[in-house]
Amino acid sequence: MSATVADDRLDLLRGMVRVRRFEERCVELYSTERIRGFMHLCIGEEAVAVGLVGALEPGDAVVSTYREHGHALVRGVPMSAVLAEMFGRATGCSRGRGGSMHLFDAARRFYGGNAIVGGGLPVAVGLGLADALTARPVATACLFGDGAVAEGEFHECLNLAALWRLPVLFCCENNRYAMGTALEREHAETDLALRAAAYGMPAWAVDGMDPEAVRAATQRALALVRGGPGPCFLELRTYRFRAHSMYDPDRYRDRAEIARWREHDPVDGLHARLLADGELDDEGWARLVAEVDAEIREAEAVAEAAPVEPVEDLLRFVGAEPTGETP
Amino acid sequence: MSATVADDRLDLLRGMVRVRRFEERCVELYSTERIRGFMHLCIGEEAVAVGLVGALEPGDAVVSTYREHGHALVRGVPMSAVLAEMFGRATGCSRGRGGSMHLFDAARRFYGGNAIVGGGLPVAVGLGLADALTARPVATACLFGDGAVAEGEFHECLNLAALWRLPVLFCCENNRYAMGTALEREHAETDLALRAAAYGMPAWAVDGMDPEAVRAATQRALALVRGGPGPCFLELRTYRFRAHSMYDPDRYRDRAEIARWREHDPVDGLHARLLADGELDDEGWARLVAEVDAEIREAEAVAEAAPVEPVEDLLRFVGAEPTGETP
Amino acid sequence: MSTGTAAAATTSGTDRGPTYREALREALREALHADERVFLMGEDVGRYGGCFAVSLGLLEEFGPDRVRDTPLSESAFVGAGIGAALGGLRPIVEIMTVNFSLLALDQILNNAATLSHMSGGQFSVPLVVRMTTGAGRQLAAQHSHSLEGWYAHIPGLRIVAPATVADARGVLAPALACPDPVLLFEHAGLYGTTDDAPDGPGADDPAGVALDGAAVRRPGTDVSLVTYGGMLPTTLAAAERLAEDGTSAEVVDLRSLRPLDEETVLASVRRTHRLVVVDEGWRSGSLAAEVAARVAEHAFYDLDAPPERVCSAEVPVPYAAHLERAALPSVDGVVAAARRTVG
Amino acid sequence: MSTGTAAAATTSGTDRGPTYREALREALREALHADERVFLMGEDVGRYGGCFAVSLGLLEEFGPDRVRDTPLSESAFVGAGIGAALGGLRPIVEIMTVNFSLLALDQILNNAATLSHMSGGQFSVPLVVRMTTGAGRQLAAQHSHSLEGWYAHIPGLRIVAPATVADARGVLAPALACPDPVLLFEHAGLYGTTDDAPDGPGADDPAGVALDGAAVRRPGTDVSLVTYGGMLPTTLAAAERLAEDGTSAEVVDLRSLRPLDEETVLASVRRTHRLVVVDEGWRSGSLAAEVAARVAEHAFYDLDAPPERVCSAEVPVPYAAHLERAALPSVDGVVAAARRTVG
Ligand SMILES: Cc1ncc(C[n+]2csc(CCOP(=O)(O)OP(=O)(O)O)c2C)c(N)n1
Ligand SMILES: Cc1ncc(C[n+]2csc(CCOP(=O)(O)OP(=O)(O)O)c2C)c(N)n1
Ligand SMILES: [Mg+2]
Ligand SMILES: [Mg+2]
Repeated sequence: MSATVADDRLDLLRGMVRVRRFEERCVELYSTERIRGFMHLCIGEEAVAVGLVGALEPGDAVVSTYREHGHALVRGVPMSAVLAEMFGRATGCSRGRGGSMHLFDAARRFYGGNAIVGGGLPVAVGLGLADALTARPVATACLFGDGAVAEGEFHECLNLAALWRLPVLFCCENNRYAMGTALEREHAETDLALRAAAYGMPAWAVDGMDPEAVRAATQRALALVRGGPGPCFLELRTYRFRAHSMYDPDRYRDRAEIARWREHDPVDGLHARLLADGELDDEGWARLVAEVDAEIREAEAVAEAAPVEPVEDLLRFVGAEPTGETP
Repeated sequence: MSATVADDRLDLLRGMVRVRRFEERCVELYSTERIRGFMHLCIGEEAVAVGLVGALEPGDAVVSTYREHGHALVRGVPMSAVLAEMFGRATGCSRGRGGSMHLFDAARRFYGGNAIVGGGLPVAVGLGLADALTARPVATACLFGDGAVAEGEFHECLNLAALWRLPVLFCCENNRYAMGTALEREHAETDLALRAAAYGMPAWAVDGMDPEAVRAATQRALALVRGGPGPCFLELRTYRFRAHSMYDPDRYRDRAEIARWREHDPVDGLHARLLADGELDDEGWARLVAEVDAEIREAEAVAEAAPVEPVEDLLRFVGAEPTGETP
Repeated sequence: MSTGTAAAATTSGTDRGPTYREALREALREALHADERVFLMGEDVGRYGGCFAVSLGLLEEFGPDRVRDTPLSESAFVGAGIGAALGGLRPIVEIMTVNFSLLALDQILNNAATLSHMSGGQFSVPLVVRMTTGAGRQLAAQHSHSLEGWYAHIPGLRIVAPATVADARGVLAPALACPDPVLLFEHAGLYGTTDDAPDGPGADDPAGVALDGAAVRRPGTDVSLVTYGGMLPTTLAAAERLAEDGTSAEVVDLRSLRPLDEETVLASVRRTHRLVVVDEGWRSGSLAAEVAARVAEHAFYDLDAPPERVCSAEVPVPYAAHLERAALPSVDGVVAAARRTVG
Repeated sequence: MSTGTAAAATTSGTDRGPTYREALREALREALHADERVFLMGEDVGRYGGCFAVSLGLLEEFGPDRVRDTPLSESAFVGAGIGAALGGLRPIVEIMTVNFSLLALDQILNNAATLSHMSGGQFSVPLVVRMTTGAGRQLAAQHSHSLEGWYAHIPGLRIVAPATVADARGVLAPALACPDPVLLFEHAGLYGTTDDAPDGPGADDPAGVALDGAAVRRPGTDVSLVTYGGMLPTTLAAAERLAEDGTSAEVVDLRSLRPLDEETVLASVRRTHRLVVVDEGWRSGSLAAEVAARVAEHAFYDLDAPPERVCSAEVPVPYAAHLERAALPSVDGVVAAARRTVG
């Protein structure tokens, strides 16, 4: 295996560890009430963040949900800006207005952070329309859950994107639950890729616990989407190891089911493969984790030191502020 | 061919002629402003009205659209009550509050007359749910157009009905246009039955210009739906010979296309078959038309003589009126 | 209802009697027992136990047919509630929060609110829709709306916002008995509150809570503070503060936002000659505007000072605690407004 | 704008100058010519020529990419407008009528109105949404809503209701130049109207119509009639009638419903000391309530009589002509209300 591929796999692992450790720290910060509001973790689903979002180009756009820490971090939103946001600080990536569910970053074409299930899809279609009309060779990746597939907006958007042949990559993180509702109680037909194919677009399912598989599928899909004949749909089969949100007592899942899925932990899995393939040793692993933890500590310190927005600025940004530019 | 079948085909023809002649008279009444508002004709689509609505049992429910004259008449809503409604009279089937788009008849389980495209589907699902929960062996027929298939409510409702195995018959009158938008510009995948099948329900397309085919398909579907394992979807392939509404200059259709479809006129077609099969002669036909025209004249006279609601009653029925019954 | 600080008002009670949440649950249980046509449906009302744990345990007690989890399909399941009501049942539909109800607004406005009239009175829609409303928990701009006052614009609907445990317990039965669609708004900040004592402000009508009719929660002579729902604790606390420096404030809890009990409001203003409306909705086009307009129309010559409104700032609710707090009506804000009217 | 009878107001003009519809079309054409980022999308805007023929001919002129027919998917195509605006374009989205906009309300309220604030100002949504509003054509309960005043409750949106041909012609350009989402409400009853003459009430600002700012359409001294959109002809006709028996009514056309030009309204009331608000919306929770409340708050001591509101009856609009007429504000109703204030 070439050095590039090896580095690359290490990067995937590092990316996942970064998301994992970050969120584990968020749990602690939440328990001490330094983070408030609703917070949704992607622990268990990191392979999607690194494999899918990591495969995008800088010019591509990302539209995500309230479960977007991993997507934002992999996209390059600075960890300190994400944490500052969750602390409600002026230096937060949404200036403290958004919190965990509403991370935004214009420079990185990260369009949030949408907390209405299904609400991001029309926006993604519109971004794709703008790209198509201006012939920009970019793609919009739109992430959403299995629950969102039941919403009317899903249907309208898949049809619209397919009808107008827009460069949108629909990415369904199928973690088998919408809050406490299992896939079988959400959908009459649970093969979500099959459902998407009925709109006349390429659609297939991928092992969402395997970052390399996710990345390969994403690259294949992006090649179809970018400047191509229209949208694609990827179903990423994954699982969340934690509760839906910090409010959720998780009464509805069988412990054995969770344990079974934990055997497919994407971090452990890639870690073990890299050890087995001799691309990583215990020392390298320890160093990787230490580096990640240092980044988190540093980000936390930066965020913690940041100011809050002055309360007089409450009404700012309800509308756009004059820029002096012609609109 | 047995006498019953022959009578039966004659009934189908009579039913279609009744709808056709009624609507032709409505056009005249509209041009003299005795009917106002939006009016949508089903001329060309009568085979669906007689074949489908005519195949229902009295205990079944019907949910329709603004293009519902035919459905209402075949369901048994008295012609005079329909006309009185369009004249805005107190004896109208909605007491003059609804007009052409909002015909209702509680006694015949005719739930309107919904003028929001797609808006009737959730109501039909709920009626089906009530039937399922109370184990009533009836079906709800929900009629809507090809345009409605693009609405989010279509998607949510097909999934819900299939998931909960509700006795709903979804009936898509595919007349190839949603106002001025042709099927190919509404839908990425134009095989609507295929789309419905993706929700995991039996779904097939029928020649909607042939009343016998429509009726046979409806009977087959009803057998599946009533007390059965769940909903069905029928696509009725049909065509409207007239413009979308009385406001529509019909700029978007090719005259040749209309002429081609007129060759499949459901009235002419069955008329010709009955003549050919010796089940009807010219005299019989003349008598049939005369009887229908007499009914229309009579209905018109009755409707014309009816009073309007007193203006003091404007605010009645905004809420239910006390009945003395326990709710 | 605690008339003390906001902190006291959110304490969950054990020896203090049932919480608002428990009262809602008990009312649901009672309704499900009393009438087999009643069922509850919505996202996660069953296995999850309800997004805010209101329906916890009901699935186990009544089974999945009557405590029915739905997919994420707000328009379909609210509309299915309408259809089921037409079909003879008595559905209670839960929408997790009012923000998501926007996805069902077509069904609510174009169908539920119009079917009776549009059919010339042939059909009625005995549907109850419950939803959580309100801010105060740092849930930001897509989970913090207070749109109950906005819904009160729509003819054909009844809008109710129980503010006390007694109302939370009592209002479901008359809502279900009502032949017309009723929207019940439960303020998220109230779920953990308890009514202080049987003679507390919420217990004035413990047996038969009516669907409409405002309640005077605290009598007073100098100024009328008119409010509803989640703002009742704030308003009562303001009245307490005003009392400390000798201003006697009357607190009127509207309870029903449509129809409005105009008479109780006008009677209060005719006594006090001053009006402050406290409303968590955005100011422009708020229910507070309607209340102020009616008082200006019908009690114009009784008013000794301009009416005042204390509403939310006109901003999508921000996440950061200090900004969110600044966006919402506060005890200080109500006190200041009241002082302006008596000043 | 014809200040005569309703019949005169709906006469389509040839030698009388362009109609409201033609003015809207001309504005669209100009915008499509001026900026290649501008495009129009909605149901039947192209091949059909627009549900109310506003966009007739534009498909032929600008092609299907820029005059884009959509499927029946209100939520998706309004949301796609938001996304396209974020992506650098200047979309104009047409929703056939305001009733159907309920299907897109999630996108309008939860996305368009909040994205700027929620992102801390990183994004703005330069989107224009046009829709038809209003009753008067016997279209019954699902096609006759006047919800523009209701939309004016939402922070983050701009709401504009052009009432004259000049405004119809002029308002699109500033709406497109505005970095925030603008909802333009076109009253169906106005499409065929013409402005009487260059110095008629609509032509006060022919060159540069602003996005906000009310206009005094007729000066007067005895009572302020405040209105907007489809009710301007009715209100002007009422002013004419009032003049006949010596009451001088000032007519204020709000034009922008959010933000409200409070100053112009207050200045008028401070001159006339009397207020009648004429609003086709349902009375409770109407924009008229907001106007009345603001006047009561800020011009309380200037008012010589209680404010009056003339609104639609609180009923889903009925089909029958006589019932529909009775449900809507009438010249008689406005005149009677004005007389009450001066009486
Ligand atoms: C329209 C809407 N309805 C309900 C909710 C409440 N809610 C938040 S997340 C969620 C489950 C979504 O499930 P899924 O799409 O599978 O995403 P996941 O949380 O599993 O990542 C629900 C019901 C919401 N935010 N928006
Ligand atoms: C939600 C909604 N959007 C738009 C309209 C306007 N409209 C009325 S009928 C129609 C076309 C519907 O087409 P289809 O469903 O195929 O039914 P058809 O009229 O062909 O019978 C449209 C766009 C509407 N009534 N409701
Ligand atoms: Mg999920
Ligand atoms: Mg059609």
